[in-house]
Order: sequence, then C-alpha cells, then structure tokens
Amino acid sequence: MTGLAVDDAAWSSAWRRRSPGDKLLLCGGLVGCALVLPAWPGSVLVGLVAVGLALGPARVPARTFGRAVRLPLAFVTVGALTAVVSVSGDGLGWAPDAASRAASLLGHSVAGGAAVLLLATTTPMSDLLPALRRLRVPAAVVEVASVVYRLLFVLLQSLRTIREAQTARMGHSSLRRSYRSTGVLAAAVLTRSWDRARRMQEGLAGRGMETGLRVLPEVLPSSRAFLATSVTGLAGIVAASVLVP
Amino acid sequence: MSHRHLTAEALVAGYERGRPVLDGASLTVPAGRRLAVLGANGSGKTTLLRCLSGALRPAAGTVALDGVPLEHSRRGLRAHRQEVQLVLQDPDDQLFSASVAQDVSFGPLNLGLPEDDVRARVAEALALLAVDSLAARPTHQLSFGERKRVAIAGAVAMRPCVLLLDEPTAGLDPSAVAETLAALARLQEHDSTVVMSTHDVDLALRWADEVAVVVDRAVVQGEPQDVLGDDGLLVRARLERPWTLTVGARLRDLGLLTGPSLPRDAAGLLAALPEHPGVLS
Amino acid sequence: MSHRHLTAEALVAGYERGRPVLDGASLTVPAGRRLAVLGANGSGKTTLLRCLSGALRPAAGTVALDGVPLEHSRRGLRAHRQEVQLVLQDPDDQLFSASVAQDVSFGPLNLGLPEDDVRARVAEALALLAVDSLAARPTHQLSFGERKRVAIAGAVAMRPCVLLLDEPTAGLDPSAVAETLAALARLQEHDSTVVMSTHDVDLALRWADEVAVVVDRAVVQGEPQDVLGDDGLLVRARLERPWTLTVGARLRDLGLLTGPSLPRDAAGLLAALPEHPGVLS
Amino acid sequence: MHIAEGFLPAGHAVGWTVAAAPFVVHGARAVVKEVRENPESTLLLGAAGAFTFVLSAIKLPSVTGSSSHPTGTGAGAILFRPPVMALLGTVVLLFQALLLAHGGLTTLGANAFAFAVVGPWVGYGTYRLTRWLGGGLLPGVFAGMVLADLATYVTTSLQLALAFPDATTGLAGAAAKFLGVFALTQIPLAIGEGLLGVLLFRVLTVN
Repeated sequence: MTGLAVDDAAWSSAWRRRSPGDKLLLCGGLVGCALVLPAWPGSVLVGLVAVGLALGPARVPARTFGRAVRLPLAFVTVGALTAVVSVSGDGLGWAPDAASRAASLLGHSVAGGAAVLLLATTTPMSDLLPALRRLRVPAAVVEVASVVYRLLFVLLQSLRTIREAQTARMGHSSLRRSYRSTGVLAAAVLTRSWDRARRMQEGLAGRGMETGLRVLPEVLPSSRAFLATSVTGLAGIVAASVLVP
Repeated sequence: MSHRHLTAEALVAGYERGRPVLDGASLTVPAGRRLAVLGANGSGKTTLLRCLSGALRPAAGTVALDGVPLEHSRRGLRAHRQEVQLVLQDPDDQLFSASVAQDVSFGPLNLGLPEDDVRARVAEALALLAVDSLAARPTHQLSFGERKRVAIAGAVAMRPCVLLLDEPTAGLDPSAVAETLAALARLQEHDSTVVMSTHDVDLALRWADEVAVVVDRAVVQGEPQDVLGDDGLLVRARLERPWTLTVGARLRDLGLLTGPSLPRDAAGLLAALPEHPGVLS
Repeated sequence: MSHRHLTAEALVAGYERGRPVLDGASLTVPAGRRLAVLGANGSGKTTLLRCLSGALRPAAGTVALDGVPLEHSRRGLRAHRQEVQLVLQDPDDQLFSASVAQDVSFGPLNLGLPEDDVRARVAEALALLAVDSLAARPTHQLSFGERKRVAIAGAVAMRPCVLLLDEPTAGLDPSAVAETLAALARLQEHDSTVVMSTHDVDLALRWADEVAVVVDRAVVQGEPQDVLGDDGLLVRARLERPWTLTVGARLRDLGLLTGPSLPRDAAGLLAALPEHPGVLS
Repeated sequence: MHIAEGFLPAGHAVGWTVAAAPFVVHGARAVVKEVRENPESTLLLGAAGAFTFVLSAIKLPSVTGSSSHPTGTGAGAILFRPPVMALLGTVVLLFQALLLAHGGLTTLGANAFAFAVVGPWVGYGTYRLTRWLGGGLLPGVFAGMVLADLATYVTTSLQLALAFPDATTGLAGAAAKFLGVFALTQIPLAIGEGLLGVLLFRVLTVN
C-alpha cells in the first residue's frame, strides 16, 4: 500500500493512543521555544529533545525521521545564505556576524522542524483534525479537511499508477512527450477526484447522509503525567537558555 | 428484528442511451433467506439493487416493503434506509473516513442513536465482519478485501432487515471470498435477509436459497437448481452452467449418483458418489 | 518476432511497512508459451510482474532478457519496453485519450514510428482484440470488459515479445472472459509469450502451459497439474484446489476415468468418462 | 517553495498570520455556507483539496533534469474561485507541513498569505482579464497559472526580505536578493506550470 512515510509512522507510533491535545502542547511548546529562544542553547536543546523523544519513547523509525528532517534543508540553506550575503553598490559581501547569523537561522529552523515532525510522526491527521474544533474551527471545515485526508492517498496512488502506465508505453521518453503526458496525468487525476466525489455522494446518501459527515470521536484520554513532564521539560529548556550566556 | 418482505413490481429503470436497462422487472425478496441475483455485466443487476434500496427512482413500477410502496420523499427514503441497506461494489464509494471505526459509526449516528448505542453497534459490526483487528488502521492502508468488509460493516451497523450487496465477491481471492461468506453467515444468525448480485453461477448455486436471473430486461426467479439448470435461460443471460450440474447430470446418467437432486457444490458431489469402485445402481 | 527468454533471479522487491513482498523470487518465462502466475491478493503477483516489465526496480536480484540483465537506465528501459509490455489490472489507469483508436496509437507514436506504420499497428491491434468496431468511440462509453480489451490493444500495438497481464479476467463475466481468452489465443498465433496473473485456479489449470505460484515471498514453478495438485503448496498460498483435480482424482479412484492424467477442464472430464453406464475398469 | 518551519522570526510569523486571517476566515465562511446549503459539497470540496495537494506532488519535467513541482494555486483558483481557495489552500498547506515537511506551522500564516491568498487572486484576476481582453480559455489559463505561480514566489521573497533586511542596503537590497534567488529562477518553472495548465484544461474540455 503506497502511502507517505510520515503518515505510516504516525499510525503505528507508540504515542498513537495519547491524547492529541497532550502532544500538541508538547510540540507546540517545543516549536515556540525553538522560535523564541536564542539558537544556542535553546534550539539545540529543542532539537535534541525532539529527536530523542521521537526515536526513543515514541519509537518513530529513524529512517523516516531522518529523511523528513532533511527535506527543508535545501530551502533553509539557500535562504540563510541569501539573508547573510550583503549586496551594496560595491558588490557582494558578507553581513557582520554572517556565520553566526546563518547558523542561528539554521538552528531555529531545524529545531522547529524537528518539533513539528515529532507531532506529525506520532499523531495521524484524523486525530489532529477533530482537535481543531477546540480552536473554534467550524465543523464543516474540519469535515472537508477529513475528506481531503481520506482522498489524497487514493489520488496519490492513482498518480503513481497512471504515470507508471504512461512510462511503460514510452509516454515520458522525450521532454515534449513528458510534458504532454504530465498534462494528461493531471487531467486524469482531476477527473478521478470529481468522479470519486460524485460516487461518494450517492454511496453516503444511502447511508443516511443528510447534513454532514458526523462521526463518533475516538476516545484518547489525556495523561497528567505526560503533561506534567512536558511542562517541566519545557520550563527546563527555557531556564537553561536564559541562564547560559 | 422481524422479517420484512421487500418486493419490486414491473420496474422500468436505468436509462442508457435512450433504452431502459430494466423493463417490467419484478422480484420478491424471500424474508430471512439468501437470494442471489445473477446476470452478465450490464444486464441490470446493479440497477435492480439500486431501485430496491431507494437509491434510484424507477421511471415506472413500484418497490414495496411489506406491501407498502416506497415513497421517494425525504421521510419515505429515510424510513426505507433503516430497513434496507445497499453495499456498493466499490468500497471506496462508501468509505469516506480515514479511520475504520469512525466510518462505521456514520450510519448509526445518522439514525439519531445516542453515543453509547453507536459505540456498541460499531463494535458489534466490526466483530461480525471480523475486521475488529483493523479498527486501529487507516482505511488507506487496508487491502481491497478488507475495505470491502469494512464497507459491509458500515451497512450492518445500521441493523437493516434486508442487506443488499452488489458483487461482494468480485475481485476477491478464494480466502477472502470464504471470509466474506462466513461473515454473511454470522449475520444471518441475527435474522436478516441477504441479497447478493454476482455473475459467478457456482457461488450462487452453493450459497443461495433462491436465485433470480436478470435477463432480457426482466427477472426470472426460482429455486437454484431449476433456474441454473435451464440452459436456454442461461444462454440468453450470457451465463455458464454451474459445473456441478453439468458433471452431476452426467454422473447421474451413468447411474453413479445417489440422492434425489443434483449436488450444489464439490462437497455434495463427492458425498453423493459411491465409496468404493464397483458399486453401481 | 523471435522468441525472447525473460527471466527473474532472486528478486527482493515491493517494500511494505519495512518488509519486502518478494524475497528470493526466481522465475523463468517459457518463450512462446502461456504462463499463469498464481497467488492470493497481496502475495506479490503484481510486484513480480512490475519487476519483469521494468516498472519496478528490485532492491536485489536481476531481471534478464535472453540472459542480458536489465539496466535501469533510460536506454536500457527503453529497449526493454519494446520487448516486454505490462497491462495493469485497472484499464482506467491506462486509457487516457478521448477515443479508442487514439489511445491505442499512444504507444506506437511514442516509439517514433511513421504515421502509416502507426495506423497499421493500431488497426492490427484493434482487430486482434476484437474491438475494431469500437475504434471511434470515446473510451468512457465502453463497458468494463471492452475497456480491458482496449488497454490490452494499447500494449499489443507496441508488438512486444512478452505480454504481461495483471489479472486480465478480474471483474469480467463469463462471456467477457471467453472473449479475452480468445483474443489472447489469436495473439499467440503471432508467436508471442503471454503471462497472466490470477487467483482463479480453474482458469490457470485450463489455460496455462506452465504455472508459477507466488508463495512465502518466493515462486514455485512447474506443470499445471503438478503444481495445482500439491495440496500443501495450495494451503500455504491460500489458494483452492481446482475442482477438476478433486473430482477427477475421486473418479479415478473409482476406476471411472480413462487417460493417463487428470483432466484440466469440464470438457476434458466429461470426455474421459465412459459413454454408457456399466462400463468399468 | 514554502517558508520552512521556524525560519521566520516570531514577530513576522504572527504578523503574517494576522494578515492572512481575514481572507481565510472569509473563505471558511463561504465553505460553511456552501455546506449548509448543499451538504454534498463537503465531498466535492474535499476532492478539490485532495487534488490540489496531489497536483503539487506531480513532477514537472525540466531540461536540467532537476525536478520541480507546480504550486497548484493557479489551477485551483480558476477551477474553484479565490475565496474557497483561501480556505482549501490553507488546508493543503497544513497537510504539506505535517505530512511532507514542506512549509511549517509557525509559517502557516505567511505561506497562506502567499499561496492561498495572493497566488489565487492574481491567478484568477489574470485569467479573467485575459478573457475579457478577448483571449480564449487556454491563453487565459496559461497567463493565470504563470502569474499565480510567480506571484506566490514574489510574495514569499518579499516576506523574507521584510524579515531579513540587508545589512548594508536594507529592505531594497534584501528584496533584490531574495527576488533574484527565489523568483527569478522560478520564471522558467512558472512557464512550465502554465503549459501544464494549458494541457490539463485542453484534455478536460475535449472530454
């Protein structure tokens, strides 16, 4: 079954049955620290904690986490370099503290990314989306997002299979053909998505759909111990960053 | 749940390029029993099931539950759906949630049941279809056969009196077919009527109590061995003769089979053969 | 076209949640003959076919054509695809164009052939698959069985030496299955090798010259009656025993069957039975 | 390309969230209203969102061999209109941030402003303008998608410039830098996305 590595990890992680609210608090706190605290030692601590928790108690596969953490690096490196290069009438140069500024940017970003990745690899989207209701997001929007989550895997699979079928018949053997085939591919996926929505309308009408896609929320109880440890840990990171020069 | 009689009378429905797929089709669904609806692809099996479930409004003719005609009003359809549920051939047409348990809860919630009842029904449906172990997995990770059973669970959770299944075994390998049939058997301990459409004549012969063949835009209904032994009908319907009837008939001509009627499956055939060579009638 | 030998050696491929679906799978496709690849859903049949066609690059092991290993370079794959074509299970994954003729011309056009050659190949492919009457029709108007045959025509128009088909009869009613098998027979008059994957053991027994069962992440290959008569293998592979072998074995024990080997289909079984009662060995 | 997690300073992250909020809320209201009137539209909107997500997963063939992905905002804006795209685009961004590590949660506001607000409006506006000036469907689609793509990248570049003014030349210099690195290099890819749109709509209108 094709899927996305992060999503697979979320469904089988050891922290799957923890309350999404608990995990949001922890990861939200970590991201906040990564952003607000100075890169040293704040971001470094956040990064270590996030990676440590992911590979340790949450039992996220190292390969998945490692790959995903590297994905934003291209943007971050280019962005950081662009920020610290200085242009003037005389040409290019380096801004003062270029190295430390760039390192700082890198640190904030990698740490923040790791913190969010901890959330993403331990909490499936279908657990997170209902949590949005608590942020006053309307039910209709949450339901639409849930359908997006269900359908995107179906369409991704179609994308891969159709492209493979096109490649087998040499549809991508030259640049021109590849473009034409890609256009056809996009059209095929769009047609599939419309078709699927239309068929689901009838299928769900038969199951009594009238005003919405209401489902029974899953019971994922919160853990006082988890919350307490998280808050303590976050406080520790803040304290360390404030105290260490 | 008490038995309810579902009938269709003189249906005209399913227009394709100007002509109706069904024209004068009538059917009586035997309460509490197993009915197989047979026909070639495109013959109108799905159209018939959709008319029976209320999903499709026929151009003429009536569908009735216990003699009361189905009204295609909001109220009428809602009442009908509580008794008659249709599981479509493609499970992805009915599975909208990434979570298996949440998807199955959709139907009971739409019936307006309180949360505890819904939870109980979901657990019961998942167990009946033997998909309770999948409740923690997302829908998109399940195999085709597993998704088919989750879709059936979604319908079963509404506790309909009549369960209609459109080609429930299409695309399934032999072990998955066996699991599905076992699940349907468990269901029928709870007194429901099961109707399945298929083009697999051997399956129909061994599973069904009654058989209805969709042919020439209408329906011919009867006992499995009668209907499926009628060669003229099978040719018109573009179906094959079940092998047990063919081989059984020949063995009976050779005087080798005991028993009043021809066997309906391999086990029955082997059982009706003599134990040792040399024993002939 | 000359016969080409397609082989797979010790394939490791198809990772799903960390484990490979195939581990040490080897297969020899007999040139110019019919090979059925059997296995339960999820066993690795599709993965095996995708490795053989070059669509999937195995993590370990080799695929070779006439002993020359397949290189997963642009050039290597291009050459391979001209000899080996795979038709997927869902025709809608392969039909992109507005009309049938347009779709079948996709492959030959991409090969860079001149227009006249393309036209000729399209006509030939449509005729072989008996869909020439549908040439101008839009693909979405065709029935499922017709679309499956158009998808096969699209691959055939590339004139591959080896044609791989993933579950070509899945979802087809008996008459459509017969049409597809007839089309494949016409193809083989042109000297091609046909490999089909299926979980229908009866079909495999009556159609194939050789059978390969995908079981326990590897492949067991052999003569149909040997492989499909091996009960231990069938149980491990989650397949059923073909009914002709079961019934045939019993009839042979009763001394009723003539002939050296067990029959492979209903016609063979009936032919091997005595004409009149009372004739026993 | 979305701004990665943690890359924007806190103040800017909050500021852009505030800037994008009214548009996203307006889009959410439109969705709620639509769903109330037609409950089945939940499924259509969900399919639209899933398509936009998957569209950005398509690899655009390129001469250099390196792959790039369409933003998808232009096609979405023309197919589904900008107000709904503000909401759908934000949902897609959320999924991309969590499932693909593309973009971020703290940068969701900034990315939404570029990808779900500016991009779609520029794309849709260009499309309508082109048609009003007499162009057909396909030229309209081409212009709309190219400019939607470019507008998204220009906005992102300016957001970065605002956050990281140049040491010597300040905002203007930073703008020049980031535009040069992100937007200028994007031009051939934006044209590629426009071509993709033309092909996509051509297939759709023929069938």
